[in-house]
Amino acid sequence: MTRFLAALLGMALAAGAATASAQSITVALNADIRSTNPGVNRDDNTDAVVLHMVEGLVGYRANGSVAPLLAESVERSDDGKTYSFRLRQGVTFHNGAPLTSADVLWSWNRYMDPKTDWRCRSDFDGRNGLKVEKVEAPDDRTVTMTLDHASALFLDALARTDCGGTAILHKDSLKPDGSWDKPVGTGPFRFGEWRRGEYVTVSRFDGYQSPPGDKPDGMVGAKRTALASVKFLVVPDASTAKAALASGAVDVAQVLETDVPELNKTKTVEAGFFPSTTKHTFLFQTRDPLLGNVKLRQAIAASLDIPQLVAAVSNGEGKPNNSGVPVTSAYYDAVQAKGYAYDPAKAKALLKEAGYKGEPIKIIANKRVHVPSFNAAVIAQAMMQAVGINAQIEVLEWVTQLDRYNTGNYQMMSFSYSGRLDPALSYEQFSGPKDSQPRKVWDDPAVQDLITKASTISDEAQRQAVFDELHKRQMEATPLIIFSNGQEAWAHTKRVQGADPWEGKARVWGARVVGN
Amino acid sequence: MLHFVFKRIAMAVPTLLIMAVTVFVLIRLIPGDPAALMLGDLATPASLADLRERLGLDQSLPVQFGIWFGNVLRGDFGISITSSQPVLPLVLDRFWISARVVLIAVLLASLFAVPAGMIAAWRQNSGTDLFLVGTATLLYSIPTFWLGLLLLLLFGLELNWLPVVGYVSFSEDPRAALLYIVMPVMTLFLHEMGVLIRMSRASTLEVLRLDYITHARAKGLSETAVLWRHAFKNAFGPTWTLIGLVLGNLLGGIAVVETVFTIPGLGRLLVDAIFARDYPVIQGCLLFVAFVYVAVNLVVDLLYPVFDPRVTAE
Amino acid sequence: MKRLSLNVVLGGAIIGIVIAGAVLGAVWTPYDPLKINFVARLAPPGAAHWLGTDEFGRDVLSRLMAAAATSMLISLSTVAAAGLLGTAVGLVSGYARGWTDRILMAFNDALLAFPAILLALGLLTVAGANSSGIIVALGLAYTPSVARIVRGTVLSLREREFVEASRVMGNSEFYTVLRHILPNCVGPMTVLATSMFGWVLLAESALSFLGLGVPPPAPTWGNMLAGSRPFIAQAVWLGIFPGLCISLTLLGINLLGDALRDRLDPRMRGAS
Amino acid sequence: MTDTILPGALLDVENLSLAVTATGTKVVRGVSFTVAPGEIVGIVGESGSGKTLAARSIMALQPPAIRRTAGTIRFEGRDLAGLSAKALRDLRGGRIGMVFQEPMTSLNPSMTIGRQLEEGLAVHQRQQSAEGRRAQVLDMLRRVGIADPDGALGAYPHQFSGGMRQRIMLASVMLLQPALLIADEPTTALDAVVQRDVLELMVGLTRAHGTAVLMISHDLSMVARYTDRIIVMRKGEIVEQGRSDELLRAPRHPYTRALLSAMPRRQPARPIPPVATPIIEVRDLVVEYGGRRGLFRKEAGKRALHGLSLSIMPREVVALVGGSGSGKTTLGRAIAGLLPPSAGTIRYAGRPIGAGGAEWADYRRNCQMVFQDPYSSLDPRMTIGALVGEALRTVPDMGRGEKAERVVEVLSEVGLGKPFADRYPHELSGGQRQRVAIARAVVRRPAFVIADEPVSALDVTVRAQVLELFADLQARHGFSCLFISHDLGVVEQVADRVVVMQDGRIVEQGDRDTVFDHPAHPYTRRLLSAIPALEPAGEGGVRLKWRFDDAVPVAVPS
Repeated sequence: MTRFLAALLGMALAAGAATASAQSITVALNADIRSTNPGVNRDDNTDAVVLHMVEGLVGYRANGSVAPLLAESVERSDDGKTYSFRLRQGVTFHNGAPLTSADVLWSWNRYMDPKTDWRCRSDFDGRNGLKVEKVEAPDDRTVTMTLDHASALFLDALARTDCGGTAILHKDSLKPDGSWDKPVGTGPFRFGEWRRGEYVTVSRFDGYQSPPGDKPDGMVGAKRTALASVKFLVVPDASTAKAALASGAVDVAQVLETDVPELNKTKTVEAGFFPSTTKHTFLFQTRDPLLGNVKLRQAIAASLDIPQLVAAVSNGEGKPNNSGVPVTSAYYDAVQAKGYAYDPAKAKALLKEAGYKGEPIKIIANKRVHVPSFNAAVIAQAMMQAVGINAQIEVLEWVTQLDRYNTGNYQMMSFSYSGRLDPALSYEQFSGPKDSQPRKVWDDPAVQDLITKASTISDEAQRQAVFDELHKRQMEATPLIIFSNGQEAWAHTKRVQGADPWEGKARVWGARVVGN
Repeated sequence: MLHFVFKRIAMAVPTLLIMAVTVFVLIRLIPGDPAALMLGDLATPASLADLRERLGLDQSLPVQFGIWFGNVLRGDFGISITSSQPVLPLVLDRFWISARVVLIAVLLASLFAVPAGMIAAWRQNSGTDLFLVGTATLLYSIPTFWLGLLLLLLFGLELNWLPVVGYVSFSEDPRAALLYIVMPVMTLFLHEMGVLIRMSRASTLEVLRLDYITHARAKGLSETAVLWRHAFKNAFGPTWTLIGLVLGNLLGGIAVVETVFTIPGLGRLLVDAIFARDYPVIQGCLLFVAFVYVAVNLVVDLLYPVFDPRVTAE
Repeated sequence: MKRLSLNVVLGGAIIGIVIAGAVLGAVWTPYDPLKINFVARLAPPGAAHWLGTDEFGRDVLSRLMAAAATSMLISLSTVAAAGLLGTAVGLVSGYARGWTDRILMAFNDALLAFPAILLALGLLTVAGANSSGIIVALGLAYTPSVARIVRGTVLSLREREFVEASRVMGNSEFYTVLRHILPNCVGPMTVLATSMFGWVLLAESALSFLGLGVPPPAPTWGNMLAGSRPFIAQAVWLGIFPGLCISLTLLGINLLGDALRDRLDPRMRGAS
Repeated sequence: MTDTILPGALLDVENLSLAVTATGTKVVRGVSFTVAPGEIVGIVGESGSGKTLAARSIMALQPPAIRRTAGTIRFEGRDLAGLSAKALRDLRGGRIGMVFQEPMTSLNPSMTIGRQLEEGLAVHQRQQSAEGRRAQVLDMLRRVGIADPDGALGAYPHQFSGGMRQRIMLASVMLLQPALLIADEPTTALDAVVQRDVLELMVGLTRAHGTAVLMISHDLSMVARYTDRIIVMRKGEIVEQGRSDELLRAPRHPYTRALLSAMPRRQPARPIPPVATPIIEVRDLVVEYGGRRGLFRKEAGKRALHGLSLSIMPREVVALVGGSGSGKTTLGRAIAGLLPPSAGTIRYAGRPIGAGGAEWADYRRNCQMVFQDPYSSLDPRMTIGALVGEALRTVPDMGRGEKAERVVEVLSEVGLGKPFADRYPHELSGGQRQRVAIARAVVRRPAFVIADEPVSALDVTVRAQVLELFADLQARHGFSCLFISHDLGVVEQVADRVVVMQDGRIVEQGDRDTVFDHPAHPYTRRLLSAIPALEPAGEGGVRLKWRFDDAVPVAVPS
């Protein structure tokens, strides 16, 4: 009976597998996408899926610099205020329409319309400082944008993945009534079907024109795909995702760090770690009566064996980094590499200097998967306790922690910042005036000036000097302890190659199926 | 009969009303702001204000409630904050997915458990009874999610008989769909069987003590006839009520099983909505769950006279 | 008779061991249940660690023992909270009848119409995910069931002749409720309390599983089991032992509950 | 019609012993008796005598916890122990039928009458066609006096009254024309009037078919009326058996004599001194049930009492009699203040007992009640001392010591004594509990006691003792009493005056001797004709006498 049942099930499974065509893969998403509307209703999964279908004028390279994408070239005026984008030739939308500067204008105007709810509108309308004053299309292939002041970060902002890469869309993306329908973009894949809560499918866009390059490089480089179709399957649970990889139901998935060695032992799956610009940190509330004392913060930093901690939370794969400059960045050099030293004796001495008398210090953490928040807190707690700090852990649900983060209501918090490829933006994430923005942790006007400088100037050597200075000041003031950048564990079945993720997001245009 | 139905529905109205208010207030007591969550650490004061305005979160609570409740009365449960989908179709879609698993599991469990409980009662204190009660108590004592994990481990990974992930709808591929819901159904089936065997046994024991059973035996009926013709219907009444309760509860509450087996059902939708502070979805889900509970129990009560003609629908 | 004694013996033995473990766990465990040891990460059961270690190298047996105390305490407090509140509501509702009853029961039914676990989920996010939050949330979530049952008992008790006798003697309603009705609710309440104890244990672990239980690092069986999920294939002992603890305790509780029901539930009496 | 192999004995039970399997406690010990074809034999005994178990074990239908330890049962010459399950089933119903005590639970509530009746026929007369069975069922229903047999086929048991159900039960058994009918207290749960009708019907039917009957009852006088032979059982043993008239006239065993002497009989009438104000005066009392005040309307309820008036004099015992549903209990509860009257007044010692206020408190102190069921009228969680003492709780001007003394005093008055004060109700027998209930009622020295069926749940011998105690106490303390009972025998013994109720109205009232000897209302006559009266005969025995025998319709269509 059992054997019969097994045979029956085996047959059914085989039949199921045979229907999948050769160049099709399934990618696991840990949550459903929120929409297919670039930069409007989004999260990381949404961005990952949407960016397979749409492209903007410019995009990130793997090292965080910005390169042309739909543009062939970008020229900046001498005063730094006018950008001129020359569109690539022969690019067509999924519906076959050629890309022209009119489409860019239409897309831009749509984004700047409050009704669209583009999340990055405030970054371009002056409310966050930068203002695009004018957008014009002198000819079919040229678009010029004029800013109110020079900015080193304008192109960066356009390329941001959470803004949907400021994707250029065709009008057909909207329904006749002006509401969102589906992405008609220029990306390597075209939209297939979205079954809410279940999956999204995309299929190869045969008329795709790839930007130059011989291999994928961030959002640019070679993007022409060998895959006929991709199914993004919603698998909310990490254990199930792992099981699905093992059984071949899923080809690519983010997995838990702890599962990597085990998965690598299997015959069919390969797992590895992929860096991102995410910052894993411990935040301090510098207005806390206790932690306002820099000596105490330094003591905590000295009490942490950061390489050990990073190894523990990343299964030995992560690289410590105490700097706001991501390890993958072009600006990461010897200065940034010099971080905190593990020194329990010094920690104890500093505690004494700080007049610490065993008051409890509460570390807020959460249990989201794929961020080391809780694990890092547990280990930090143990290390802090070892030098006599009365560390306690309070585990909060993520939304609640976010609420505390936004209001600054905490002593210490195990927190991960989402990726910022440019170091200036990275520093900006945690620096600023607490009075107006309680979520900022580093409130120092001098630092603010340095960041503004790095945001305005474009010269790389000058920027490097600013970032080096910022790093030294950060090590001294210790408003937070950055301990590493993201090191996400991903796995794929061995029938698939080249499905490496980028910045914590699935990116499969470089993938191909090599066996079954 | 019709009068009874109307009366029961009328009686449910205050219940649902109280629930609506409770749900609305309760979820707004939960710390956390859906707008802040959506923007995460990338939020700027300007983008946050934009989003809050778009979601209507900048209004005062009574105004928000008034708008929401007015819309609900018109059949509009609002738009999900996270997926921008209308809530009612979303809830209904997810509900059918959960309902399929729950209905199959409870039906199967009833089919097995009711006779098993009756046999246990009939052979009270025998080895069979001890075995059945023991098994039932054991099954009933295993948390469903653990049971689910063990099944996943066994059938999905060790034996590799069943697909471990995902969900295929019946309209798409009925055979695959069946394979995908085997384990969730089995998990619920085993657990509920434990519950129902115990109930069926207890109510059968009670019935078997009554004179009409002895009377039936005294008439010379075989034990099969005594059990089926005389004990079954009478003992099934209480079990039937319990099945109704179980159904009512499960239809809204299999979040755990749905999480284990990644079924995009109602329970999962609700849990995700709670984590995302997706107020319209939470409100819609809970209201719907309560409505289903009330409706299921109404149907159960209406059908009760089939098993016990003494109870008339009045 | 035979089954009853078997129930009591088996159930009693299981619960006895659990309570002993919990009491011992509160004062002494083989290792510090919170002590991290990177060298011994995910060690399988062996001589040093009888039940193995978890992903932080913490001793599973020690954590199970510490967890027993926490789990028992949470379950007991929740049962007590729901029992007291539910009894109060049920008593008032059942004895007062009329509009008081109708209003109270309308609220009660509204809460009953939520599956308890969902209600607890909602309440828990308000009360905060920690031991006291769980007690409040689960306590409130189970109150309606208790109130329903107590009300039912009161309604049937108030028709009993000894309650009428008390009225004939000229006793006040308050006295009658306190002296005659409340003590006679104790029997059904005890039976209910045992099943509720089991429900709470289950609910706590299910909440942990959904990510809202007692926050780590403090161990409970529920959060240990939930935390073992990623290691289900790799370190199966992490899930098996807490799972067994929950299932066995529930089994013990259910067995004892059955025995109690046989003793206290008048409908079940007179089987022989 | 009988086709017995052994003409002497249809059923021969020899040395039967039964025991509880788990504990080994013997419940029936060495019982031997026979039933001849066509003979009607009664087994009489009080609760715990083992009579029901002995009878049920004939068909191996005793509860599963009871085991046969010794003895043989022969039916039509065959030893039943050796029968296969199949043969036993053929015997059940086909040759031996059984009628049960409780008409409320002896028919399957979820099956139509027609199916339940046909079912037996289908098993035992397989060659019959469905139409033939139906015709037979209809005929039998008609014979047991069901007015609309066709309608009854599709009806469910709950649509019939207790008496009707017992007739249906009888029909279902007699359909199969068994050689022996075992009737286990077939009429105990019925009203006196209905009881007699059903018994007459049963005897008539079985005589017509030549069916032997083994009738089990606690009521000696009832059994004696219909049986040829009586077996008296006590504590699992047979103490005496013999021809019914002889056994009554000349009982040999002391227990049989005790049973007979425990039968209630009339006491000489007591003079009640006339007083101007009655202690209780009820005027135009109306009670309605189920009337509910909705939000917008007031629903009219079911009227249980239709404007009654009644007075009770000091020291007087007034009996309230009537069938079930006559409203007698409702009246008692209304007077006790447990039910709010919808209209009318109740006066105590001339003053209206308005709810609340001093009059109400005074009335509460002076009016006490004894309930029917001694198992439910005592709070199981209180000791006897506390139960009785509780009645003194609200009595003003009484010290703690004084109260304790009074409790002990009253406990010994009811024949229990001080040691009982620390016991709990479940440790007491039914009779002892009822004594506690009486003690609780009289401990406050009330002026008026309502006794609602105080002895109907008790065994005959215990009942006699409790009645005697009650009479003693009444004589000693001189309280007035409203004595509610459906048992006219008891009423005849205790009442000074009798009030007869039917359908919520008083149909007749008067002093006891007038009502019993010269009933004016036909309903009273029917009530009285349903119960036997006893006349002392020589040798310590009695002779049965039926009143107004002419009034009883003995109609058995054949």
